[in-house]
Amino acid sequence: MRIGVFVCWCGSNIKNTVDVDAVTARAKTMPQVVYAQDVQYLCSEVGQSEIGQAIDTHRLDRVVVAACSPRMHETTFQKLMAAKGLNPYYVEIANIREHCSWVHTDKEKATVKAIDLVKKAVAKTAFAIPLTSDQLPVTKRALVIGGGIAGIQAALDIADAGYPVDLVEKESSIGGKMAQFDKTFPTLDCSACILTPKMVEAATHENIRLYTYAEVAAVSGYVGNFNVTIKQKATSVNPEKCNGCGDCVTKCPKKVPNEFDCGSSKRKAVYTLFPQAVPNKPVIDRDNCIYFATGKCGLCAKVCQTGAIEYQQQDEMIENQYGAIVVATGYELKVPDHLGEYAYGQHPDVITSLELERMLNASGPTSGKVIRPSNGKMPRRIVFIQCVGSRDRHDGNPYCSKVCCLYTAKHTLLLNEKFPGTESYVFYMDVRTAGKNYEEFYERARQQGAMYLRGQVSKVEPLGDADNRVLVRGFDGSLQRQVEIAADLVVLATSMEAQPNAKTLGGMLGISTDLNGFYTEAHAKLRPVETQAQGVYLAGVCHGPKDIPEAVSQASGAAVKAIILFNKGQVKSVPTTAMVEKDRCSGCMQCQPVCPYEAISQEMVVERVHGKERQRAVATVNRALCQGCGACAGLCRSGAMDLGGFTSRQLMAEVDSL
Amino acid sequence: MMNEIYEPKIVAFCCNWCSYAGADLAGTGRLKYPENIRIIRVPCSSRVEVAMILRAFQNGADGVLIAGCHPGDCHYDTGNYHTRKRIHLLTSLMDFMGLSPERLWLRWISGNEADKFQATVTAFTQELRAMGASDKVRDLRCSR
Amino acid sequence: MRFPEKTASNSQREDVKHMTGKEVKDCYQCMKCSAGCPMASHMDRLPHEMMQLAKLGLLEEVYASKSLWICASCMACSSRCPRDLEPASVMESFRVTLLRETPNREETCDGDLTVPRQAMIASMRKHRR
Amino acid sequence: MMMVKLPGYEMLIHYLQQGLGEKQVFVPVSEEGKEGHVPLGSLNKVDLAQMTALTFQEKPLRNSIKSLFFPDTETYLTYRKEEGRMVMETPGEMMSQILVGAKACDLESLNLIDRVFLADPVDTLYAEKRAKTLILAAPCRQQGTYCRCESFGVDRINPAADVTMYQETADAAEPLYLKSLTPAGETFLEEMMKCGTEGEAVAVTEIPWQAVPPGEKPLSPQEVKDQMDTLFEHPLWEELAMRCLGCATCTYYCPTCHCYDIRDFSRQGQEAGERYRTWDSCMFTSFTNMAGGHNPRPHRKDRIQNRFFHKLNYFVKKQGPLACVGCGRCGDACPVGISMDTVLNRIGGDRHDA
Amino acid sequence: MQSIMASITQSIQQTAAALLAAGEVDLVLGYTRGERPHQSVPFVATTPAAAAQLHWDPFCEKALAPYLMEESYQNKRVAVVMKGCDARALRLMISESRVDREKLVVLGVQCQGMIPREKLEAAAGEPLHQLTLTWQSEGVELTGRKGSQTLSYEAVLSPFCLTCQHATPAVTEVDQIIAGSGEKALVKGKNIPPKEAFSDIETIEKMGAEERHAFWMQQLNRCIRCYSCRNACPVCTCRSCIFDRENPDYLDAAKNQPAQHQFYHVIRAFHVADRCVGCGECARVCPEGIPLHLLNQKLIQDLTQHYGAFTPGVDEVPNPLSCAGAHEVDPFGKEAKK
Repeated sequence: MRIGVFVCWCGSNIKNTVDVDAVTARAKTMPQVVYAQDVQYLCSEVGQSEIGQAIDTHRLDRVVVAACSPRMHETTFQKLMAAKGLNPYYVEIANIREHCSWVHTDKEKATVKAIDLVKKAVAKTAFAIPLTSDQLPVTKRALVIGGGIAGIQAALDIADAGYPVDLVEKESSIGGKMAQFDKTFPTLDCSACILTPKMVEAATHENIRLYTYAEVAAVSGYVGNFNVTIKQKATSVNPEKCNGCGDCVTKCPKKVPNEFDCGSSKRKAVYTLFPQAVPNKPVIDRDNCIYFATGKCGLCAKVCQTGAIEYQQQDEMIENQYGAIVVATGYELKVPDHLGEYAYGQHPDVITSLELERMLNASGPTSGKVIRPSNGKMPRRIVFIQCVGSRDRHDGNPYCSKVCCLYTAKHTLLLNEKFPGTESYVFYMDVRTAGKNYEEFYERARQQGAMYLRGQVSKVEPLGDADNRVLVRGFDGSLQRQVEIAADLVVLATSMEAQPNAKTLGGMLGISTDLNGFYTEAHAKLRPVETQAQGVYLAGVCHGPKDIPEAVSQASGAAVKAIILFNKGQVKSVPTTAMVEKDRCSGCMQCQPVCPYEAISQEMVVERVHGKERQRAVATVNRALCQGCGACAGLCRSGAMDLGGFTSRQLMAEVDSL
Repeated sequence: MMNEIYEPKIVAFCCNWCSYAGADLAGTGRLKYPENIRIIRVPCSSRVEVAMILRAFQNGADGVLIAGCHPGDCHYDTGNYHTRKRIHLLTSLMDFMGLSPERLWLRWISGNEADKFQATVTAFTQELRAMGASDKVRDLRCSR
Repeated sequence: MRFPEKTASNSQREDVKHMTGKEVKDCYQCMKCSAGCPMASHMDRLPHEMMQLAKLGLLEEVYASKSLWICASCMACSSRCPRDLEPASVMESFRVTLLRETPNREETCDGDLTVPRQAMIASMRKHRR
Repeated sequence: MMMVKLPGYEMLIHYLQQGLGEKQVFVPVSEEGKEGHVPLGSLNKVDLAQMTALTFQEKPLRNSIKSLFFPDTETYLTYRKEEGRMVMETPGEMMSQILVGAKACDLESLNLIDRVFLADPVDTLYAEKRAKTLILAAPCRQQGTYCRCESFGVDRINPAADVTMYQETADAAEPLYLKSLTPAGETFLEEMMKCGTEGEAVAVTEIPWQAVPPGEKPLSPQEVKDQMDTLFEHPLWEELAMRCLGCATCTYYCPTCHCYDIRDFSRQGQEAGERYRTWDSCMFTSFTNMAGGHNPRPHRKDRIQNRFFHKLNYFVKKQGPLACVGCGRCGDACPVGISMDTVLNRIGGDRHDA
Repeated sequence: MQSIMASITQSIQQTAAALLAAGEVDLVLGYTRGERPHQSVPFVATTPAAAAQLHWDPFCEKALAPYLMEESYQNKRVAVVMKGCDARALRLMISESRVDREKLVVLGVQCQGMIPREKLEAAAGEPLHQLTLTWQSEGVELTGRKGSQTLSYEAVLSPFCLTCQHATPAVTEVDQIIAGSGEKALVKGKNIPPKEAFSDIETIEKMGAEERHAFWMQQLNRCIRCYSCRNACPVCTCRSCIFDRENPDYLDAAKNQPAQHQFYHVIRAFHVADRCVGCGECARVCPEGIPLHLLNQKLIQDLTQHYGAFTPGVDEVPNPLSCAGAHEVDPFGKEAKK
């Protein structure tokens, strides 16, 4: 065996803290190392060709690269190995940048550590075995989870590329949060006017199949071959028969708060989510339906001329195969009643931004009029409070919800335009307008009269006057003093939050959530729509707070990722799969239940013992299913199960090298 | 000599997807921590065999850190649950045998918890320094 | 401070705009004016505060402030304002407004001789030019 | 030959303790029912009654004395890398040692091992220990319940030690008689006499001690060997294999088994390590595992058969005597009750049947 | 008592002879009297005549299940005498594909509990070869040189048998139950609570860490690495043992390193953690008397306490260590928070 060691300076990144010369010199004395060299930038073309030349000149068959994290450049070096006719898994990386030079200051100690890390890599690579990957077919159908604007966009893009898409939405209509909005910043386009055509397009697209009022119940499989169980909740209305006349809705005697209007209006127990709903077929909310509670009523069934009402409908489990999954599950708004100082839920005139949005909407509960919920009169003085539950480590979410600055500016503008004479005061900590034309939009809001006060509100309380106004106590950082404003209406910019079931769904999909419950992308900068799970992509706010254009562009990005996968038509299997040493294996199958991919099964092998054939059970790994976690190898008693790239021999060698 | 700080040797097994990434992020963020740790990369914390942990101790490690994704965040779905169970039992058995279970840590460190990685390594190093050297699990033929 | 029920109307603010050609509502309180003002240490209200008060329509407070008369009209603020609002001109407009109402104000000639009289400075600036 | 009378066992221990600095002394001790020789210096408390009882009991200690001459693990050399060069070290000279309370069968087992280890090429590690160890042995008055020393021709009354110990009753307070058999033994006794114990250690000419004479006729090694030659295909071996667990208990407890394996231990980046030998057992599958994967004794039957053939046939052919001293340890320790008797009874039975 | 022992012996002999005579099996694996007094050892009868040597008494301790994996038993139809613990192990072996149930005739014995010879000798205060035993209903009557005495069965039975809940194999697991006739209950206190069963563990747990270490050092240092514990264990069923692995060598052969002994015993305990049937063979066969069962029991206790009760060889697989999930305790989450 002829191991070559290459130590990277990474410019000054490594060289400043690690004595690169010493590491190289020391590497030369390590077992089986026949060549060592330091290079300024190994990842550069020059660096790569240096390695290439050394492989030729010194007939190297294994390479150790002491440089940055393998998560950074492992593929780069693996490709180089392949180009040199060596197995890509014959290169081992010693992470002397992220794990050494960047985290230490004492050059002497850092050098000792770097040497150890190189030693470890040399020890590991000495036992490397060649690994290859297989080509696996891809099911060319995509699943989009979530029918908000991001999900719709992703579905449309994939469908337009010619691939079938299933769009799963938990509500009875697609549209998501955007359907609730009145206008969109910074253009003040009517939200419905730009959304509805997309919804209709999605519903009518020949490549798109909608599953509304449905949820993902189970996911198994892997990239290119996911098996997904969709739970189609019973709508109690036969969509084939229903003609959407709405008679059932009119006749339904049961009224419940309308979630779509944040509870500020009523809907029936049989209802369509909103007038432009797609599909525009009502569903029966069984939790509130009198028939389902008592077995009596049945008015809707009586009035329905097409006989579409079907009380006996059952939830249905539908199983489908997909090659790729786009997650676009969106967000929820944090109900701000946890912050007592803002009196939300205590004073009717303290409302959330979405409630104001609904009021501003012509099809909303007030038909576009802004009123004080307490008395129905028009408010003259409105106080907006920013960062309610956002940027709040103590009692909310630590992150910035990103869109509140702009929609508040939008609200002040809309108020000023629709109802001249209203005064808008905005209490804020920072105003963030990073986005095309956002600063201009904000400026416009100020120019139109919105009064911005830098400082947070500490208390909202009843003023006790005849108008039942509220007193907002805040601070003006410019004037350096406390200020009090008697307001008619207080609007809270509530925080965007991950869906409460994000973690559960993430668990099914094999993608992780960050501390805030948003899905984690594969790489913060370079792979922002991919996830750790191959074939699962992110779109929209489920990944973190975003505005509409961002959500839409990410959705298109996710769609393209899926399309790329479908165009290729094949995926490469993970090369670092589990493998069974059949001679050692007892066939006890303790490993079988450990495998999350059901990749392990039992097979019978025939051996010859003293000239006689004998059958024996052993475990066997389906390389297509195995994702290479090694949980089986960690459990195997006899050591028959091993993991390519991380064999027991290699890991032991690493442990022994230290 | 007595005043000299004992510099413990720490062997860490970090899962590729969370903890190794967390350690990488600590590097990217230039977060400083003691030099005592040597990280072995594993695809999942469940790949670590009990034998490897004991082997590290035999070879003179003063502490072994297993770091994986937070429960529920495992890249492989369930791997860290297995780790959790195995290490739980191992810790308990080590305690039962008086083999200093406090020298074996299992921690959940996600890919964006660079600060937690830093804090964990720093705290572990400090605690091991305070504990000093131990020969309870070391093969006496291995130097410290 | 409780906000008055009625703040300055937009028309009052328009007056300032008319006089200076500047829109105080544009001020976004970067405080650069106050940062560079050589007279800041003598003022009861800093230039940015004057801008903020004007913006909020709290003109009574603006007119009550001595800072109007401390301002040396050095124009440092105006030359640096990122919003191009010329705070010095805004100040001047307030002074002018006040002087139009009451031409002989005490503040124009107060006894503190360490601080130059605003009128004199203004005339010096005018005439040197 | 020299004979000395001590007032009691305590006196001997006292003397041995005085000389502890220069010599390592091993005395018989029973810990939780497990008997063996341990360094006198390591004892927190000397239990004289127990020591006396163990010394004069009519069977050997459960752990044989072979580990004092042939330890279960023994370092040949250690090595490390220093400035790019390999530096090797061998263990230093050992301290002289005194072994108290051996039995005749123990000494006979050493004689058997001597034939192997002291023959050319000499096993220097073993030879050094043999040369530097003074043995104090005690005879057995009669053959123990599970002992077969008489059958294997061991003279239990006259152990071939440096010094023999006698006591009328196994009572620590009773006088202890010592008789030297070798020059080294004589020097030992002389020194003891000199060593500040005047009046208490006295030279005597007679030792009041009587033994029960042997009642069994010794087996003839040649006859046993010949009989074994006819038994190679006997079903007995398969029967035993079906019962044997394949553990190493019999071989490790056997005082005459002397197989070992040579291994390298190298961790920490292979920059330091050691080469050592450690007991191996012919009962292990790995014992005959060859590099290419071939195993000439693949089955338990082959292995258990080999073990008994080695003791009762091959050793006789090569060395003359039977490689068993009839101590009965294998039968005591075997988890499934296989002993030398198990085989001998069958051999005898078959001979009678025939 | 005497009668049940004799009738079980007789029943085994008759059944074995019949099976052999009918050619239904090639051999019967059971017990016979050993060479030492009051010793019973594994025995294979291959002819109806040899079946007369089969024997049953409370000294038939050795677990027979592991033999079934041995080469000598392959390609043969085997009838095997099994106690409850053995049968549990057998079920485990079957589920782990280590034996072919089709080729077996399982004779499940209504086990009355086993008596360790050392325990009996200690209780008797006299060497075993001097004793004659009579099985009385209230206990075992010992007649020796010092006279006669009767010891209660609780005083002499193996602690493993005293807490055993599955003395007689489940009917579903065996082909025939050999119950014998006569008075049955040798063990009266069958319902000894687990807490008592694990009393040794509690004693050790109460020690300080240093004391525990010293205790186990003293115990494990005696280990001679004879592997009898492994070889006797009815659930150590691996085709090739990790400790025999050469590359990488998991276990170093040096017998003078406590660390290697610890390694062997920790891993050994781990490998049977969720599979141990509590037969106590590991501790019984250890020639050095190391209380190895404590390590197994400690793990069983931990598993039971934190992950719910599981009886290997009785409950359905998967075994606790082969499955893990979100619902389980997280002893490491809280710690990490501080």
